[in-house]
Amino acid sequence: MKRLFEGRMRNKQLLSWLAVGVLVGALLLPLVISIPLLAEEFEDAALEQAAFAEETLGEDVPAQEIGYDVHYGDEGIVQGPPAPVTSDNENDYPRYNFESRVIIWVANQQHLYYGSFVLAVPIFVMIIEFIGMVTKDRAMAQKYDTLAYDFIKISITAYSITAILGGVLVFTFMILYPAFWTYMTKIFHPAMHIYVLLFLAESGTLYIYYYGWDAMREGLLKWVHLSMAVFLNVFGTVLMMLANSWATFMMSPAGVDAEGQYLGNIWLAVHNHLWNPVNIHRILGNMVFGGGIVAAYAAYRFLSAKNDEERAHYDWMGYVAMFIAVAFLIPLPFAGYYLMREVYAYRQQMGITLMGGLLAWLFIIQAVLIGALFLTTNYYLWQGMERMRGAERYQKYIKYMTFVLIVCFLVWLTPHTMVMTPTELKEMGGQQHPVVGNYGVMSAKNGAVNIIITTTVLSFLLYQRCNKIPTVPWARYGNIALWALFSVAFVNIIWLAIYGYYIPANVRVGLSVPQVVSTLSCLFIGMTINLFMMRGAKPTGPVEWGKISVRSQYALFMLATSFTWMMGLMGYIRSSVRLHWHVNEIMRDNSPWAFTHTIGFAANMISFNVLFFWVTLLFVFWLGSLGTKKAVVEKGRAAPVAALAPSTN
Amino acid sequence: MAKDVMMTIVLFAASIAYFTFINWWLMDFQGLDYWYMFRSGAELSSGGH
Amino acid sequence: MDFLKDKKLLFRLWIGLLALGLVVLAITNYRVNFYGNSRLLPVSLGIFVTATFLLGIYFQKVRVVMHGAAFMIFVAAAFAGFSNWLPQTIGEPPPFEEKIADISTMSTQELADLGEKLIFGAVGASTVKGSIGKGQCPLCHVFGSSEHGERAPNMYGLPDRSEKIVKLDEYQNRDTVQTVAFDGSGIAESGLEYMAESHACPNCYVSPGFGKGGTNDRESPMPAIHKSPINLTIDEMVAIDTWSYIREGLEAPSVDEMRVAYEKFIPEDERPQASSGADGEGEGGESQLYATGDEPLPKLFEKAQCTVCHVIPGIPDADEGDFGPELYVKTNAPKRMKDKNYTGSASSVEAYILESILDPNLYIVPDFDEDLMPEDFGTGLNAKTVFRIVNYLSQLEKGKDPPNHEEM
Amino acid sequence: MPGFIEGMMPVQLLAEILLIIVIFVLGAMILDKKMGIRIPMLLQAALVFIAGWWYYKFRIEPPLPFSVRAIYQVMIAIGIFMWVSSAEKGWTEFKRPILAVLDAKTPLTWWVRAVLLVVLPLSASGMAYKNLLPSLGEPIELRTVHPAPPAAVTVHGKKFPLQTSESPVRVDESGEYSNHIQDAHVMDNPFDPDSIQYMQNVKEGGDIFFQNCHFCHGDNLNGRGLYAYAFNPIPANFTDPGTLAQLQETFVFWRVAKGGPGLPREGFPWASAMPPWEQHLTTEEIWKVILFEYWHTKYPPRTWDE
Repeated sequence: MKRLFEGRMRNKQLLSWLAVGVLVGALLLPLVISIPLLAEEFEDAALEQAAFAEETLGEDVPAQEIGYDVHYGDEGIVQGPPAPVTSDNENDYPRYNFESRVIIWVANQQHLYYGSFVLAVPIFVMIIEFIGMVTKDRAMAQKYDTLAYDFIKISITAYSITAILGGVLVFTFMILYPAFWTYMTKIFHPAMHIYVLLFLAESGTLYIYYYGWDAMREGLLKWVHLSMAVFLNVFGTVLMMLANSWATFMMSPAGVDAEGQYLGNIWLAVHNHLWNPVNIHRILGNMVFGGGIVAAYAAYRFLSAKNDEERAHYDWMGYVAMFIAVAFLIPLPFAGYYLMREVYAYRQQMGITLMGGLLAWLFIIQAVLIGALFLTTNYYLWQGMERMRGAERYQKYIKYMTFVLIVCFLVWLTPHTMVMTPTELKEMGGQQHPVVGNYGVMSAKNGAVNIIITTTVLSFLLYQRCNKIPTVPWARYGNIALWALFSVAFVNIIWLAIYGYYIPANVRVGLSVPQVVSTLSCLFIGMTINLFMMRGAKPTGPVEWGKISVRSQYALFMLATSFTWMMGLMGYIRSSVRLHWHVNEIMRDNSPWAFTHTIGFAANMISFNVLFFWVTLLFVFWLGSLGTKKAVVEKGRAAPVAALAPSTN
Repeated sequence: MAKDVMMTIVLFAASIAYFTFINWWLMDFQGLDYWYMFRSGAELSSGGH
Repeated sequence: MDFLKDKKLLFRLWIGLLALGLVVLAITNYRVNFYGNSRLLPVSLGIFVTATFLLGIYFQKVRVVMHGAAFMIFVAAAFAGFSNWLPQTIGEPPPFEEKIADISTMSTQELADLGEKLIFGAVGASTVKGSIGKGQCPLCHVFGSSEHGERAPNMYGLPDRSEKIVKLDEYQNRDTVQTVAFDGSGIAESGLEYMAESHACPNCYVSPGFGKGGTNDRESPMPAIHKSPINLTIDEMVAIDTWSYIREGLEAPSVDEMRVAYEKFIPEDERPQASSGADGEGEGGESQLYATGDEPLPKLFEKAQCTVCHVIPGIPDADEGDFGPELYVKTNAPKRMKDKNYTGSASSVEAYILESILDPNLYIVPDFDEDLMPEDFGTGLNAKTVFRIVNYLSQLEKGKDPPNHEEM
Repeated sequence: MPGFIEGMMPVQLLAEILLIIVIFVLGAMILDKKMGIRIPMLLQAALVFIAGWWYYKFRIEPPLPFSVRAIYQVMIAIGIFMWVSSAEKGWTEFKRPILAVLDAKTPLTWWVRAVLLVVLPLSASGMAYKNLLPSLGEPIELRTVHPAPPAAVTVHGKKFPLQTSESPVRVDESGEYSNHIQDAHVMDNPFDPDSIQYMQNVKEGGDIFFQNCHFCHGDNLNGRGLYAYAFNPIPANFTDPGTLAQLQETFVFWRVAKGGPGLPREGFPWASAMPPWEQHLTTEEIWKVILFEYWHTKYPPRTWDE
């Protein structure tokens, strides 16, 4: 990073910051259009229209039926049929000799996996291309550019697969759930048209972007090229948000009255209660997911590499991808927290089904997955220390960090409702264990997960300074400041966790915010202090890319698989929380599959989806490698890595 | 050496002050009372039996 | 051909076949246990891990892919295995909201089943002793062909009997406290109408011998069942009548005919509306509170249904019941507790009363029928009601004035 | 060994684990640096693993269910793996004896291998046998502790949306609903005839509780009533922060009114013997008894919007 801060500000750099501004602005555009203020304008307009219609038409025409929005409570003119009441027969639910829901499950999940991948990769490509453009070092710049090109090539194949899977999904819906699908299209048909148009626009942009890569290599054209990446991402994000609105409409319907009759304002249906929380969660989740896949790809190439140079390249690539994934993984729990809060705000019933009721065990599994992710991340960073000489100074702290992490995970994984035989129950004398049972509640878990994240930050900090000895005159105090920051943060998080036991629930829920901010303080203040301390630091040796254990690459596999599995799990949780409703409280699922499967069955399905996805992805990778045989690695690059990795000078 | 000790004390005190401040401020921001327990004089018991 | 090379190839062939066999095994396991025993599915993944790992060892060219895949499958298997290790539970959807709104679409049998449910609480419960449903009919009526009704006429053969009753002189020229259901309703002209009339207006005609004690059969002890506290809707009463026909092998009149019959005897503003149905899941259905416990004592005894069978000294209107003993409990209880037929364990008057409410058959007072008193008062009355009943009854002594109920 | 101190148990447990690890690390260091005895990595790992097993099996009282210990033990094993393999040096040292046994390099390792080849299959088959042996124990039952409530309940003909309903008896001096009334009157005497309406409601709720509820839920509201042990699981303990304190008043209203039979289908099989109290109590009485339960346990009802 520090290269960006150093030296004279040249025009190119000025331009690049401007570009970053545009880029970020364009990315935020979809979020901006979804803020509630605008929603009100839309609503007003719709109401005016309704009033106008009333006035002009007078009393001669048959009175239009007025309905009340089931969520927003607004008045509107009924414009659609009520939600169909289905029954278990071949007309409403045509079927093969198989569970229709499982078929739709697979189709949906595969489409989502590929969709997320092709949404995430252009974002990386955009960032990496940008980094390449502003990197002064020609060799490095070239390296970044090639990397970006490699990524987009993979995503081209994945893109067409996504489209195919989308088609499969739509047909599956039409064939297996015609009543439901007809109802949804009656409400969302304008949005669906926009969706199709956007899809065309995205395809066009993507093809120009990809095939024009070489033609738009230099000067201003390169900036045009980059701006295309921005548009690509805007289209992609809006696409995803439109699709999200259908899924969230099913969870928290709006824009219709209690009978499910459409009230004529598409914006209300799109902008339903859970839309934005899911949007944010998904954008972050996609980034993590995409990073995971690229990291797995790099690990695979690393393990099958024939020479040191190739190994070095893919080691580096895996590191960058992992870094991106983890950077987005850290805010993800907070986005999840926001989503959960909104779920509770929407329907307490839904929240309890998730966190304490039928689906609560799925969150135990999720906890295990989160545990696996953070442990693996830490493990990968520790393994990465092997690349650098001088890391021995910090390696001795690993065992203490492991201890902290594991203890936190013991707390984190302690179930609120323990599985036990009746004999064990009697021995314990109640559902709650007097000692360990205390770890089963939110207060303890919030503390544990924040300590885990803070420890991960610490791991990263140590990793960054592994091969450097600070030379700034205040280095000593800097170290003391870091010590003070982290130890007090740890104590503060633990204190807040304990404090939570002694105050009532409505005050307690507020404690999670200062806990999170403690963690983020460590992240930002710690990183900043560290960054300045490392200015002009004395290197103890270069980063020897490629000199890393095989275990670390398996850690990347682990990350990728866990991300994929977690995504399948969270998607299942989000979808199954509707229980026996197609559209929550509006359209009941009366098929034979309205029940909720056991968690074991769900886990088997998720595993199947995950493995199916990876098998097909292998095919995509293979296609991607067809064109690039021997073209990847250029010679003589033991050059230091500037932007995302710790630098050596 | 004395300066080191001084700096250590100062930096730790600053950290404690900082975290206490964000605790209080963020709770206040949510309309909650960070000092609830001390104000309400609740006993320090686990509450569970 | 090079022997050694040949041998190596052969070895790899075997390994390949072994792996293939494992894969077949894994897929078979998946196929067989997909629905039945899905907890075994992660085992398939485990076998996959072994197979891919084996292939990775002996096929150098695909080593990395195979080992990577084996690891990934292992991770997925671990997560799936953990999930399957946890206890499994299926979330059933709630039952359909029962909408009895439209009985005209029901088949006759469905309608009869609904009727049986209303009378006895469940389909098929008509033969189970002591079962009682929303209509509370079996509290007084009996339904078996050979049973003898103590409190009220036997309902067996009602459809046939009704046809005859409407032609009787006593029916045509009745002399009861209320001769018509409401002004202008007229009287029944067919058996079907008679059944409707006697549900809606029990006083219109009283079967000889079943009138309220001392009224010379001019007044019926039966409540109008479309009114509180039973509140049956017309549709429900139609269902009950349908059951009466069907169970005797007779052909039931159409729903419309029966509705018309009921509408003749129930004025529009008295017709109870069907409750709005289940509003949400997890509801235990609409419930009826016998008595809140806050009523004045006479009202309380009436709502708790004691006065139907018992004479309770000091309580106005509780002077007719003759299916159960007169409740001079303070006098009688000590004697009864010493009786050799007494099987309870009470040692005080209060305890005896409480016991008799909760478990009436512990002691049967001579000359009264066994099994007559319902056993569900214990679950139907609330604590306050029981407390006040016990408190009052325990002070009733023969030969002394009953306590002033207004102060209790 | 002293037991766990009431009120400090979770923290004490963490402190004890920390102590064990500190002793372990210091001990290993002293042995290594001062006495020149280096404990092999494999042995260290095994020691940590066994220490963890011992701690959770014997130190924690009452005993933990097997499922929880299994999760803990797997986590400890993962932690040990992360620790020994974090640096190449330690990992090599850790692997050396294992590889030596696998390769049977010395007579000793040959013997170890031979013994293992016999013992491992035997113990595996023993475990399989034990697992397949029919057991007379009751099967494990997964019970939902907080069943999801319906959106609204109908009690005595009136519909109560759980999200928005308020207790009609939680009122302040002016008769308005008040969230904070309980805080101010937690120490009041409910038998004071001059007390405000709220306290009179509490008292009436208490009467109802002792007429109807205390047989199971106990006179201390701790779920240890006269008949409590006739049920499995035993009735809810209201003094536990995991019950009333975590619930909205309307949720409790639903559970009281509809009882065990009113639990949603997902709670099957019902493991609640609670009767549907709407058949015995009026709506107002239900609200009053809930009011009393909160007042007596001093927990405020949970609210979402503050």
